[in-house]
Amino acid sequence: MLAMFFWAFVIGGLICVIGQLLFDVAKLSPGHTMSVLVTAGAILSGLGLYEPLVNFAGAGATIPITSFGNALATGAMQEVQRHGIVGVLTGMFEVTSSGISAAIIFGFIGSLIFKPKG
Amino acid sequence: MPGKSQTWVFDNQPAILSTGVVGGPFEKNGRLVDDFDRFFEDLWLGQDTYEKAQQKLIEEAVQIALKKQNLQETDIQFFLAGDLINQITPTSFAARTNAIPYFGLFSACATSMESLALAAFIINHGGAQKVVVGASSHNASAEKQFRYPTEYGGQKPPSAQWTVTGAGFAVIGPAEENGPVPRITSATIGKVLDLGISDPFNMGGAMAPAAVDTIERHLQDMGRDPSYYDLIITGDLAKIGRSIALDLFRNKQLAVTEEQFQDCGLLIYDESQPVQAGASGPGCSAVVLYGHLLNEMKKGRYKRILLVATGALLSPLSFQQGETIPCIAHACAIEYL
Amino acid sequence: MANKNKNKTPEQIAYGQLEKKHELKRPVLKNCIRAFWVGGCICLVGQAFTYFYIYMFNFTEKTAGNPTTATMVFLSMLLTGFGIYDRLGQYAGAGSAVPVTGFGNSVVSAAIEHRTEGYVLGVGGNIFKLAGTVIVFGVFSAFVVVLIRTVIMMWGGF
Amino acid sequence: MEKIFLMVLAFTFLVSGCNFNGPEHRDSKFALVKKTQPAPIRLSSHPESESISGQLRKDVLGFDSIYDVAIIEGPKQTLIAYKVRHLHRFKMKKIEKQLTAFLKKRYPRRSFIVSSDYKIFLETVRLQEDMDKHKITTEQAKKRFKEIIKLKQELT
Repeated sequence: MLAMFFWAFVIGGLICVIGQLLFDVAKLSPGHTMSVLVTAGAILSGLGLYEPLVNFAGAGATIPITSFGNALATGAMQEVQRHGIVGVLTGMFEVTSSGISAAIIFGFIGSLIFKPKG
Repeated sequence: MPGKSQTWVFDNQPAILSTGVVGGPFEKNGRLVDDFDRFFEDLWLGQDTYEKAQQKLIEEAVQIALKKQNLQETDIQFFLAGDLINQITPTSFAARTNAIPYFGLFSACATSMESLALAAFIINHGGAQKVVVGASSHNASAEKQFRYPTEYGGQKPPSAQWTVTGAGFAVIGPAEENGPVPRITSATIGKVLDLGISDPFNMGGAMAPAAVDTIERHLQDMGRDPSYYDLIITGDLAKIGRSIALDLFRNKQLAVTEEQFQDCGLLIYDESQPVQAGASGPGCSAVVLYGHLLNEMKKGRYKRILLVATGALLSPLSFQQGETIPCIAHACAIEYL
Repeated sequence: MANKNKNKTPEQIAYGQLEKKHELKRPVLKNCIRAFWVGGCICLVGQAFTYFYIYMFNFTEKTAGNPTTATMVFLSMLLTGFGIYDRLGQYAGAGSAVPVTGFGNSVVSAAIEHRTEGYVLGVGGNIFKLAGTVIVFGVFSAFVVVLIRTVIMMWGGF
Repeated sequence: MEKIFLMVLAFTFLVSGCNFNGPEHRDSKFALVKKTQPAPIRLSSHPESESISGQLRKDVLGFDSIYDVAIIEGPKQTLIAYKVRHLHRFKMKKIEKQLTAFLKKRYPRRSFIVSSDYKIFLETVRLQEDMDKHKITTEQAKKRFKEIIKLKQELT
């Protein structure tokens, strides 16, 4: 378990470094960077490489935004297995809903209680 | 191509009669604290939106400038001002409050000098007795419009600039007899230049050629040497823009020295403040001129200055569509006579 | 961006080169180190929450990811609302932007920023102003990837 | 800047740290941290049938990549929860396949459920502890066992 913490730190940190390099070296805007990472996550997932990474690094692989692409692709793939090709359309949010719904809910609550500080 | 002159010479030498300079909490920790008339402790200024806060900044600065001369709004013939936010609503709304006949101006951060040049022209030719001019900006409202939400955790590159929260306004009129006052002796209106920079986080780099072009035209039109001025100061070129401008002067063999060539965006904040390359915003040059520079002139440190305010004429839409950033610079020569 | 210089005049190209010389270098190494340790720490906290949910509630390793994400987004809301996250972002760059807390921050910051335009048009209309791109590209790329994979598998792949 | 940072860190660790006090299972608290090597549990309803768990344990630990295993021998199915050496976690799926294949060959008449999930392991250890302390009856234990299996089946 301690090894898990260690690898979560290292892998999570490395994914962030990739993001930083996209910022600084490729000079992408944050929006572009996030899109690239999320797409990379989906592709790795399609190749079956993301799940081993999650097994290995735990939160180090599930917390970065790449896992969002992975979760979308995984959800769709599971649904494909169950219901055939239509699953590509229907299964997308099967696994990921928590991140988005949490963001919407807390975003809205945030707008009720906070003011931007500037 | 020595064409028509871009420069107005004001024989009647309209004077800056009084000024009002206000700033926000961040400016209070800056370097020019003594040159402000009033600081607000809170970015919101007690309003419920940042846009209204900016309107309040303008109203306050105008009131201070008027009060120093014991003037009422009704004594003023025209109000020439502008800002950056959506169709310059903060300024227009402030004009609704003070009910002075109003010219809404927009040249981005060059608005401060555009308004001053136009006002001097009006006064010089007897078009009015007293006008109020100025420009303002508000950090949070500008961030919201041009970049990201203020609480968004994006990393700004070192070339980014910090929009000043502040308003600088002045009453311009024919000089009264007693004593020397700061006068506007000439103004050069710049043309829009676009040298293909498209990074909205690198305004200084985009604006430098416009500043250099306007300075060159001004010196040519007036037949002056750079050494005529104690200070040639740009609006908000910041670190990158200033060093590019110095390089361009060298290439054009203009004898502008490094000590003589300053930048408002580098004066206003302290080194320790997290402003990256420097300050920007229409409020930046207005606040520094009407506050700090005029005070220094009164103290006798400068006799003749040339203020060149630079503006990046972009919109959030234009840079997202991949357009380059056209830039402009207007210059006013202010002499203490 | 191969055609970046296509529509430029020679003057603009020459100036572009001059301008490059003066540009302040981004401290890439320093930024990367900061991104690494902050991003790593955020994931570490996430890992702690994962174990917390496994220990205390009926979540397995796989399912604990969901409540962990929700918790991280909640923390990110607090840090955003108290005005800490934007400073963290300036320090850590991608270290705070890439983890799901950065996604939360982009949603929450847009929501509180646009509250002045009302809850329906302001908050509702702008809440995904920044994060929308992540969702759009995530969904679309996942769609393409899974479609390709399914087609390959149907035609007698693996 | 640094000050704010420390604050944030302190805050998050506070939040995450102080939550680990609760569980009443004192020994299983560390089930995930260290090697537990729990003794196998037997819940078989046919006492006359031969127990295989001792041998099973040896067999499973015979895998290089597995370093800890918890076994519950139920009436019908046998649950094997195991921990994989960290650097082998990349190949977790393959290990599971190998293990299943191995067990099928070795014990063809038995039905196995294998899982590498921490949660399953943890619950197994907790169940074993409760049984050791005679906190629960065999019936209750069987019920708990079923719950664990259900949890495992939800995983896929």
